[in-house]
Amino acid sequence: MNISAKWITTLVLTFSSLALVFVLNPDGQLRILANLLTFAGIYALAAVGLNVHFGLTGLLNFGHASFMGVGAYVTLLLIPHAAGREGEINENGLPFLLALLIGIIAASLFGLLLGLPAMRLRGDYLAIVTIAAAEIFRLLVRDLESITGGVYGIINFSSALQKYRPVFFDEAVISLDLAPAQIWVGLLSWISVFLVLLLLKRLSSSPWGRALRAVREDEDAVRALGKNAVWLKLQSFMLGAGIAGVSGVFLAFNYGFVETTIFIPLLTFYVWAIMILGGVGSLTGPIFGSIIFWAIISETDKIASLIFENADGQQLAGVRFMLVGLLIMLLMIFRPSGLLGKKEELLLNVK
Amino acid sequence: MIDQLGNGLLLGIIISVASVALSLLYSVTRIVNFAHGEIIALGAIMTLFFSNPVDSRVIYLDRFSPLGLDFVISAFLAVILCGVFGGLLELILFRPLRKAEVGNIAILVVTIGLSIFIRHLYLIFATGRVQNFPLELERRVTYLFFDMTPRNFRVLIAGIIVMVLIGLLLTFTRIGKAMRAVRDSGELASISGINSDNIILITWISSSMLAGLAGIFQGVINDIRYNMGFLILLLVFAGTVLGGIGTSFGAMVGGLLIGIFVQVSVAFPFMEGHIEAKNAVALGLMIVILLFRPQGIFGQKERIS
Amino acid sequence: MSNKLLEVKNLKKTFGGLKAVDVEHLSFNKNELTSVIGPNGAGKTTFFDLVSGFQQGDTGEIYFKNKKITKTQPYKISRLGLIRTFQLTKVFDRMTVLENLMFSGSSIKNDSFFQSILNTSSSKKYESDLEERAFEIMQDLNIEKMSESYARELSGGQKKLLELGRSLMKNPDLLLLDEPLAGVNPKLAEDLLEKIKNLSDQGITILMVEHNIEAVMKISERVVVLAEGKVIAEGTPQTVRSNDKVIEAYLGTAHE
Amino acid sequence: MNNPILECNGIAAGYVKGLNILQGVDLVVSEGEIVSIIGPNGAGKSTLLKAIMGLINISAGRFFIEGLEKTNLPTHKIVNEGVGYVPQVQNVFPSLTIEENLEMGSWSLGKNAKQSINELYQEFPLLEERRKEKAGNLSGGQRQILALARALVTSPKLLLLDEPSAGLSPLAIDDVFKTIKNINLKGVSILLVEQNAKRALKFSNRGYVLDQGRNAYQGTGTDLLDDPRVVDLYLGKL
Repeated sequence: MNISAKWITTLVLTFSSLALVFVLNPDGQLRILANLLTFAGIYALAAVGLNVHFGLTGLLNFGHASFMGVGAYVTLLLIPHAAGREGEINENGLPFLLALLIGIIAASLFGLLLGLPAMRLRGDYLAIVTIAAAEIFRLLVRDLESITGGVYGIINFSSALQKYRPVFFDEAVISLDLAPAQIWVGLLSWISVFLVLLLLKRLSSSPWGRALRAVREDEDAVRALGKNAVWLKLQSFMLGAGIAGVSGVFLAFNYGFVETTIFIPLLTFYVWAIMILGGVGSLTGPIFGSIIFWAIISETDKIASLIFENADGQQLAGVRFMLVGLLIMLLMIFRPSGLLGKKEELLLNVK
Repeated sequence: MIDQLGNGLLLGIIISVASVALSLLYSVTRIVNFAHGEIIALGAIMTLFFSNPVDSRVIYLDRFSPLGLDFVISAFLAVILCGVFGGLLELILFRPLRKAEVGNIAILVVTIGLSIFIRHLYLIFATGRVQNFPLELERRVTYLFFDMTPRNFRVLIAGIIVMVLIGLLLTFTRIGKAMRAVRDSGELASISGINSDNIILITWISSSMLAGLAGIFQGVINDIRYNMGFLILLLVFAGTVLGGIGTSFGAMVGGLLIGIFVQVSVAFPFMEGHIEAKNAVALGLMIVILLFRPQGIFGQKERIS
Repeated sequence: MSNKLLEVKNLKKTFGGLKAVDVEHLSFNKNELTSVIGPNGAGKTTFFDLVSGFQQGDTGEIYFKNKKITKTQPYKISRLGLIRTFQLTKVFDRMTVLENLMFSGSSIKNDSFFQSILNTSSSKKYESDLEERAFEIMQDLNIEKMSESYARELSGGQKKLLELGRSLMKNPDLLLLDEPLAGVNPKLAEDLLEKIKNLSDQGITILMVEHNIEAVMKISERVVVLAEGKVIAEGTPQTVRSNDKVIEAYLGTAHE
Repeated sequence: MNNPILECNGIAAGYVKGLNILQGVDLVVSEGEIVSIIGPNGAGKSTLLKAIMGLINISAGRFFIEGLEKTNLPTHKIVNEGVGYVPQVQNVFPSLTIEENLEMGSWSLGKNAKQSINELYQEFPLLEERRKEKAGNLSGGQRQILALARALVTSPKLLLLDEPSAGLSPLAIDDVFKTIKNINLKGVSILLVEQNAKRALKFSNRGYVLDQGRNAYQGTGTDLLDDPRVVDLYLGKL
């Protein structure tokens, strides 16, 4: 398929999936759209980060949720918040941007930490180690209730971000009968997506990006040409983890709370599905992958409730997850290059 | 600590059986099967479906009524069904992928998709509630120096018998030897006149039957949930890696050790008040082992990149 | 001051009891084109791996430019000016030919993350110089038409050329070529041989493992013969060619 | 001349699509013959054996076993046609015992396996002695004997041997060649790929010299032995 055909398919799929949302919902369409686009932005950001790991460097990372989690927890704990069973409010805290910066750095350092043992391992073992490390992170966060709030999580942090909302923004959003708080988070996450993509566009065509791709192709040759392959891989781990950290922060603000069940392995698999759908190694792929993914996801409940009359909410959600699993499988088998991935750079058929 | 030893043995036997199954499949096919957990769950869920009394209020999605069969017969049927399921997976999904020379990494991702798909299929049909087999409650009895219910004790014995049987089958039967042969070298096996496709099919079937059995054990000792397999999967990976992936004996011992380790670690002084994090300790152990001895305790060197 | 560029002393490597390399002393002079030959399993590639740091010897020392490089990381050895190629070509498949070459030539500073973000005018200049140099090399090797092709699309012979070109981007002092002619069609092999000869004439020291004996005899100034890890002969192609031990190593003995 | 057991016509094959290592090889092995294939490294000797065994795809040409075409049959079916094959490396199952190795070799025999193995033990008493030992613990020479025995359990008509002397001590080589000779005397035809050209030619009825995937020369063993062109092929012309 040539480049323009790929783009036409992508755009047609994107708009028709959004059109589906309009068709299936008799009212409140704008709210539903706003909700799904907010999630799409946050997950697109995470998928962009994962693409740095897998698409650019060939690292099989299945612990992405933990990078998002580290970013979220560190940032939230540094701004005013309330945590734990008692929900005691901590009024003191750093300004949001500073906390976010530290959160990003913490996520990167966690990436470095996870990268260190992983450097010696072959692909499939890296997958096991990263998913296990992410579970360790989650279990520890749950366990360290005095700091992280454990299963009770962290709440009352939203104003740290929401207080920067301009008045005209509120007026505009309310006139559309939408919730300003969520739109604000969605807007900021999409702005982040574009900023990060600008950065990555610059990086991936730069000597540094070239070096990472070389590592992806053949580490021995990289070494033979005098480059430190391990350090390059660690840098990639750190950058991707940092981006994931930002995404985790926005995810927390979108929910208005965080607790450990958010950062389960399924979150990682969602991000993987989006990355594969958009196209492994494609810069803009995650944007479209994420929008289509969320449009489908947000509508499955309705379709499912038509098929299964008496199913409860959890079961209906099951249909959605089933679809995610099916999507991952079918894409891997029939279209591993996704929507915008280059067939020539297809990474997944590597032995 | 002694109190926990009994629990550790019980958890260990579940993980051990599941680890052997995973390791068997990996050694013959080189597939890291993330859907292994779902086959574990299938064993328990099918047993529940067969054995629940007909008049129980559990009706699967308003369509399927339970059958109310005897528990042992149910378990037997469930294990057979797991085998059939594993065989179908190979025939419908994995054999075509292998013939199309799809890479290992891609297949790994496929098993993840498969895992998510099947797990939520269970959620839809078997609901998200925690359930139990229709078995009578029993009182704990002391065996040697640990307490457990007679039923759990029987599970433990059954588990040990199954392990011994697996060992014997792998060592003495033609098929078992052929599995080990394909593991050593698939090419040499076909040069010897063995149709490795058949051996791989049999491996899928037997691995899935074992996984299903592990699930039934889990259901008896603890409870049944749609995601019970995924919850235990990482511990199964840990057991397999600890023993050395690809060696059945190693997986047996590794699984048992992980089970005991998880339960006994609860009694460590530094774990006081942190019982929830006990799995983290086992997973941490796995990472440390992969770091310093990637081939596991009993495995051969091979898999450092 | 000696003329030795690379010197190997008492280098031993065994695999499960089998001696792969067992070299008492071997040295390679500046500006010389030396070939290492020997029957299958003679330990030629292992010897290359040891010298370039990809494997560790059991005992022995290796000196490059009079500097001890035993137990040094491959990338550090490479930075000293010892560049190797691989028997099974290791080009960066999903990168273009130009990218392959530019990656190789790029300095550590130029590769760095922050330099890449800043993308200053000096680094732009560096990149365009690099590109120019890459095109010179591609022209030299007759692959400039393929500069935008993915390396995986090249034929076996073209990949060998690319790998050679990639090594040249590093301006090596010593070039280790592991079977540069393997899998290359005869016409291209002749070209390639010519190129190697030219490089040697330009002053690059070359050490080559090659099975195409005819080619080896044609261009080598010195030939080292390995058999079962040991040096059994060394000297000019003529002397080696008529050495009984060498003939025996290749063709075996007929005794019962 | 006896009936041909194996006949290859213009076989072309390779590991990667579009890159053929063999570029049209013709070859005949007749009943009771020992035929060796020699040639410099990379000539395609081992590749030819793998192509016959169905381990790599034959892209052009055909081959016949006892007059019937068997091109590109699955490997386990070629074995059932009475062809035994001993690869150069990985030719025993290291984690299996000697007896289990032989049982694997006798896979296609089913119930009659036990008897064939027992018959084989009479020829190879060493293997019987150590039958419970893991093949991985054997020395190189013993491994080679086991590999030969494994290929012999099914009583093949034709045995393909890939460098049976590789990596062995001179004494072990003598042993292996003696064993091969004995096998041949029992009526098994042998196609031998050898690095040790002189020894192989002296040992064989006929020989083929391959060069870059094609037939270069052929003739009786002794003729080729004295042919100076063969030496040139290995060590280059001056």
